[in-house]
Amino acid sequence: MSKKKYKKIYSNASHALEDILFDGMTIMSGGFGLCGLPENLIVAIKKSGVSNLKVISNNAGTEGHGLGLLLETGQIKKAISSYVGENKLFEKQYLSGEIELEFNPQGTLAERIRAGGAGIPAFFTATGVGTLVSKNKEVKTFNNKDYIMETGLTADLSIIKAWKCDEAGNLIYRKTARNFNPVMATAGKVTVAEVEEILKAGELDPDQIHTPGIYINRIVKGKDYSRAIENLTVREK
Amino acid sequence: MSKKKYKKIYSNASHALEDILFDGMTIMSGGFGLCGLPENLIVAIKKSGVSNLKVISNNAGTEGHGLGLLLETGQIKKAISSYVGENKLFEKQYLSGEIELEFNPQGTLAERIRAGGAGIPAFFTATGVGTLVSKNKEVKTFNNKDYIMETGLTADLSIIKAWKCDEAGNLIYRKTARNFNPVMATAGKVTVAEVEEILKAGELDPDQIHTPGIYINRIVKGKDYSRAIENLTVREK
Amino acid sequence: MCLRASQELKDGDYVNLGIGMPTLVANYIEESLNITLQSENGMLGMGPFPLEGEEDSDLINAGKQTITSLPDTSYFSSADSFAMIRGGHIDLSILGALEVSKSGDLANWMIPGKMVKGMGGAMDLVAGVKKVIVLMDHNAKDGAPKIVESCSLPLTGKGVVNTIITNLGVFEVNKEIKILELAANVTKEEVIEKTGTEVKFPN
Amino acid sequence: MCLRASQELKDGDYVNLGIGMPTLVANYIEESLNITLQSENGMLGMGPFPLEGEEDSDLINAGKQTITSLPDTSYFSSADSFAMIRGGHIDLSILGALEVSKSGDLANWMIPGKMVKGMGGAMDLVAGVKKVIVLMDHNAKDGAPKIVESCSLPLTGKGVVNTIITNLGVFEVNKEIKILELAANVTKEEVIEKTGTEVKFPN
Repeated sequence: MSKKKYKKIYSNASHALEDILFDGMTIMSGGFGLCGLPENLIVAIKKSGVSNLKVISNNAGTEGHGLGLLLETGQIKKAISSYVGENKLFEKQYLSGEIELEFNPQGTLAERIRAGGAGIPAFFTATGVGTLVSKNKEVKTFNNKDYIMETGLTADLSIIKAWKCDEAGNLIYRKTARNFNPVMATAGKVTVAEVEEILKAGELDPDQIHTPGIYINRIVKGKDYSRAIENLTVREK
Repeated sequence: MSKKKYKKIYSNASHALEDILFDGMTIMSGGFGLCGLPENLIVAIKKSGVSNLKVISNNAGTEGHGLGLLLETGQIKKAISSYVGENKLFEKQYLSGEIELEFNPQGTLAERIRAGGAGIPAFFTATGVGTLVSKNKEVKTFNNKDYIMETGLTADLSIIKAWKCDEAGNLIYRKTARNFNPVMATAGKVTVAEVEEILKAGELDPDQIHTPGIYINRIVKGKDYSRAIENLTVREK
Repeated sequence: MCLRASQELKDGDYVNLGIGMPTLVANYIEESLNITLQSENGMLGMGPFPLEGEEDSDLINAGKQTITSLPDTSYFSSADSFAMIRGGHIDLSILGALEVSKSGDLANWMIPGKMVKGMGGAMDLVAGVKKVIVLMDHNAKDGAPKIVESCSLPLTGKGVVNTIITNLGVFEVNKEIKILELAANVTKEEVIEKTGTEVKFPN
Repeated sequence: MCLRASQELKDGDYVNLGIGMPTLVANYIEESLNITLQSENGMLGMGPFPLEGEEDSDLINAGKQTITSLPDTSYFSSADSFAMIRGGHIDLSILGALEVSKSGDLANWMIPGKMVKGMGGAMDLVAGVKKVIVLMDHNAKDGAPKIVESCSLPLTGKGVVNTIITNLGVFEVNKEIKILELAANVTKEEVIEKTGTEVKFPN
């Protein structure tokens, strides 16, 4: 077989995004709380000044961290999230009408993204039946139980964070920093991954790839990771 | 935390199945062709004499291998599969009306099983639109494209084959022997896994588990694996 | 209350504990039982909080607290985690509540007029987990009953609660509220008085 | 024909090759191109057939043939594999056919009256992959045209074929059949005669 030349690696986050961003675009951002966030890519989006963003992300970061950075600059117009309780700025912008908000149950959000990436336009779930979430949604009964129809989600761009990758874009995540990153990788028209380490093809075990390289268009090695912890909790010795 | 006692390991395949099997039950069996088949569990089902089985499996084995063993004894009443071209006995039993057959496109079959395990009663797919597969199925249009509704599949029992496991039932598969095994593991009311090696808890990397132990009720160490190859194909040096 | 809640856990159970008081139930689990804790951000086999200095920013629970792993831990994506929850593979979930109705409706995510933080994974948990236990004070701070005829707050799930454990006792929820146990020094009359719907007592 | 089909592959493409003649296209891929082959039983980065004695019963392709891995290979489940296919992530699929209609309908899985073997992954591939190329003889063994006005056999997919490559030429399918290239020593008249529907020629 051929000696492959891989062309996915970019020198820095701004470079990896420069011809992708446009005002009004939809961006999915991986991470749960401050864990597994594409920090460098978020900073590059902030620097780019792109605006009117629709952002799909489980949380909205905290002040000074994660998507909180894009709230400070007013770049986000709408957010689809499951929980934004950590961010006071979000509260302020929401109450003043600067930002729109669509809450999805966390599992429904994850599954909508998985469906979007897997070519499934809609599916049924019991989550949210009989609650505000079911408003204006089709209800269908299977085996005497009600379910609501939820639709797949895709984005113009997915930004994700992994631990290691190889040149072909095969990714491995670390511990609970995996969270939404693997599904979002599948649901972006373009997916850009930032990683802590880039390896040569052949250095990862093919049985152990979390995200196959087909989903990854561009790769950048991240730097200056904050290792921020939202809720440091320890036990006595 | 407590010193856990694990209770999932059984001494042999027949023992692992003995109080689970009943006539007329639905069984999912992992494997693709002869690759990644739960060989020991299939033999144990054959020995048990349980009958009128509804079997969900991508293929129907070959003569003398895999589900072919249960065809010889007439234990299978209905099969849900995507391809059974390798088995002449299946053809004979099908043409004589001894066995019912429901064909599913391979990806639809995989997704129906994934949905069954994930609590999703139905989903929409473009696969099979305008073909025999769409017969009697609800059609819905999303973004000007037609999709058909497919339902989730579950089973009374899933039998699967993995490479290694630990005492807690965490599983790792090897190469393309993974195939349908991980999704079927999630869709059985009871799931029994046979493996080539059983390790202690802590011997597998928690980032690298393919099937978390929650899905595995019983484990048995398999023996005498045939390593059968259906289509040996080699290249010149 | 946490001790009493821990007694609902059976050997071999897979359990999801909600944020707040339910998290503390882990401290009361009997040593001899094999209980596996799930955290919906993508972990099965959740260990205790780390010792100081041993925290890892890549290892947190659903409450964003630092935690540790165990020998049988596995990590997975949010989609796989909620497939596990939605698919009915978790035996038990213990959650807090603002209100529970006699028909098992649960309200615990939103108070209209106050800032909406979001439901997180609560709706998925109550819809998917085999048995849902609510662990809460019997009454709100102003004394208002939290076990009610029908919920006034927006619901998290409809007909989803199986058991309620409060400072006054343990209650079965099955179209009606039936008391299973009275807490020490609590009388039937006190329970009746402090509950917003009829309470049935065993014969 | 396989050589011509291989020229449809672009640098960076992810490709699924069907069982039979399409599998052979792999032998003609230009060395300088980075092409990644997918096998729908759960593998990306499929290598060549093994040397004798190096076969591994755990490593097969969708045709159940023994194969090898490459440095950038990854393995995944059937559900993940078809999520990849159904989600439109594969750039190109090359498949055989019994019939193709001018509107791109494809029949390649079933002949009524003969034993039904099953559609395998073909329906998923044609419904999900970005570009579908049919590689086939222009006519059946009895001389009957395989490019037709409308298919008489049960369909694999409706309006799914983009390009047809046969021994007579290369055809674009877009509500009508348009010839893009004639094979060496083939005349327009021969194509017209051997095709079951109108063939458009470029001006």
